[in-house]
Amino acid sequence: MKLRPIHFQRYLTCVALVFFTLNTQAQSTADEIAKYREMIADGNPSELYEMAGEELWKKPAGPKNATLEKCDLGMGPGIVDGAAARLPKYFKDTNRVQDLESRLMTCMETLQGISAQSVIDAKFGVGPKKDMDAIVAYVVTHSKGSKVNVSVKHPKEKMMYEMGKRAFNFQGGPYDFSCASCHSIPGRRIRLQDLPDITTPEGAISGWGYWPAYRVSSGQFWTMQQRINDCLRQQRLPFPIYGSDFTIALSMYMAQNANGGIIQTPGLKR
Amino acid sequence: MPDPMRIRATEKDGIVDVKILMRHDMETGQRKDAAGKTVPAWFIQNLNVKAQGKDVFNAHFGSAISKDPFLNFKYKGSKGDKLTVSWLDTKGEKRVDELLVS
Amino acid sequence: MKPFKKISYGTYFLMSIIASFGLVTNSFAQVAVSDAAFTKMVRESFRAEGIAGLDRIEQDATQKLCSDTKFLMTKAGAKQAIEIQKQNMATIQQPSDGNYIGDWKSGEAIAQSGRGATWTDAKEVVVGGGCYNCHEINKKELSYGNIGPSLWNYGKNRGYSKELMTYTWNRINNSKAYNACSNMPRFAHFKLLTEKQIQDVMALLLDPNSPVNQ
Amino acid sequence: MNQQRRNLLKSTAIFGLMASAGLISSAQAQEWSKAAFEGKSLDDVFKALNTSTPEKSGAISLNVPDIAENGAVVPIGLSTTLKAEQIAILVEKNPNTLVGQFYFPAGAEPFIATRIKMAQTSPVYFLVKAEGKWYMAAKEIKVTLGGCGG
Repeated sequence: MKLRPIHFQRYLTCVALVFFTLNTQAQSTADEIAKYREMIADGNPSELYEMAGEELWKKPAGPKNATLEKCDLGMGPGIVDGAAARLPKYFKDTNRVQDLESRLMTCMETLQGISAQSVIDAKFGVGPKKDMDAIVAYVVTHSKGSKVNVSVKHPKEKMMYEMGKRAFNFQGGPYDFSCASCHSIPGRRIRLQDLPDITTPEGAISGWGYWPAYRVSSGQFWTMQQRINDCLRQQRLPFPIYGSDFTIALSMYMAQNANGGIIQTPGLKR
Repeated sequence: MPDPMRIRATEKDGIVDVKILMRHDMETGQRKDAAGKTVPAWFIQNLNVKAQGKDVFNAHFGSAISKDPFLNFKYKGSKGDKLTVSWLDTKGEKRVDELLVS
Repeated sequence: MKPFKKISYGTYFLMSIIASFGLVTNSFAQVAVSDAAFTKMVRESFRAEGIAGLDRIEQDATQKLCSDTKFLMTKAGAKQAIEIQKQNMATIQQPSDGNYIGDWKSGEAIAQSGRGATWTDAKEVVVGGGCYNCHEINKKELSYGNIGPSLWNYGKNRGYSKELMTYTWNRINNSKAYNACSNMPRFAHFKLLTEKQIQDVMALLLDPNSPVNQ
Repeated sequence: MNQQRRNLLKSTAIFGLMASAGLISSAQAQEWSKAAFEGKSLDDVFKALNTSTPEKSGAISLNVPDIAENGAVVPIGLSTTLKAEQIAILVEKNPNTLVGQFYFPAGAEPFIATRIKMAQTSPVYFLVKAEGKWYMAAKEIKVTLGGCGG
């Protein structure tokens, strides 16, 4: 069994309930947890991915031997600053709503000649997806501190949000789980892991605003596509295809619910 | 070649604060992969930091230094010092990065 | 979902699926997303991997109803929920050997394990109950979830009556028999736990010697 | 084991190269102590460091959490007013006790911060060698694990 670390505020609650720990002791435990987090926040290993991503962004690659520097992430070719804060959004050239990763696949294909299918088919963390991790880290770092600002104007964006809402509530698999089973009531947790209530702005930003993130427990950088993929795995659903509309719709639902919140990506998660 | 390090070095009151992040899996030799096979030990063993060509810090790691190692130390130096940071792992792979203290 | 296909009230069931389809469409009338468009999106977005086949995105009537949060709030939705509960109740079988109570020690291990049934699990992997993910059970385990109610002193607080035995048995076998959209998986219905495993989990909750009842 | 030994030999060879290229001083290149890093107990490591149980010292100040949210990443920090030439970090209940050694040539400040792995809750020993003698400070760090089990 894969062991996962505990969430300390909850640990604290348990300790308090079970052993009637004094308030002062409880406070010091909370302080220690805060201290732990502060200590690991210094030097987020995401920075290593971000550096590699900047290199990949500027390095000619693929059959066309071109860089990604002219990639249009929605704010015009080559503009990276604040771009991730506005995704997902509708793109005229592809006539679809795209999240960061599906948009990057479009850029890789059109600019560099790297087939999107080769990225879709790769395993997480290896080959073209390893490059994708780094590029994503680079791009989202350039939205750190920005407010989520996702558009709802285009009919396809509105539609994607509604699709996302349905996807969020969609139950399936042998456990009857949907995202909503765990993420639609405040204050809930699995074991000691807090579950953000994605249906509220506060909950949505506490999820959407911190992913992509470096996961301390696995020592890996996870993009939002990988985060969603693992949620659906634990829901016991089949494998969501990388960059598929179901995953983009879920991102659209989370992002719009998080609109106005401050982005902290790349985050550092336990 | 291994991925580059992320190094920050800033001088204040004659003390240079150096923070280094290294990209390395730091395999302990105890972890099993998805197929249940033991992943052999593979980790950074030596880290050396020179300022202006002179040793200012050395470290020896075991496999229990966390993945993607982070290290912070300080030395007496100045702005503009040329730092040379190098590591070497158990497979003999190495990485050398340089930067100027700001 | 496969297991439901084996159930004999197929025709009735199909009708209720069709009925719920119609109602779902109505409840989503104000937005531009049609059932057909959503279903198409779902089907195009998943692929089979390991033991997780595409049958897992084909919803049964219970899943379909519970995915439609708006319709559930309506009078018609509430009415359908009662029907769904009846259907789920009909799937429950009482223990073949007449024993409700197995071994609480084994029950504790089952309650602890949250493994199994994902696409990274081999089909031989024994599925756990994952009970602690959502419930407080033995107070000695501090790492417990709070999606479900606390089960500490479960038998001690409620008495060890025959009614309680049957109710608890039913609830573990198919929680949707009592609450159509309960968050708890249908452990027997989807063959997640064996009868023996359920007897052991029962013991954890209802054996007077179980640490849960101290 | 053989593979490891081969790797060690290989790394020694490369070290020679690095040393001759001036990347790592030849003195340092020889010092990665197999005996110390393969020690399975405090005593094994003390022996490899040529010391009996070091004397406790109030001059070593630690910056470590009481509780680590994840055993894979435990942040630790140490500074001292002793004239440190060498620091060693030991985790009593890890499979290999010694985690790392740090050397401070003249001009370095006696300060170190890094992140270590801990297999379980354990006392952690912070050893400082100053003027040829070893001193230590110790602290227990709790490691907590939970999980969804998925």
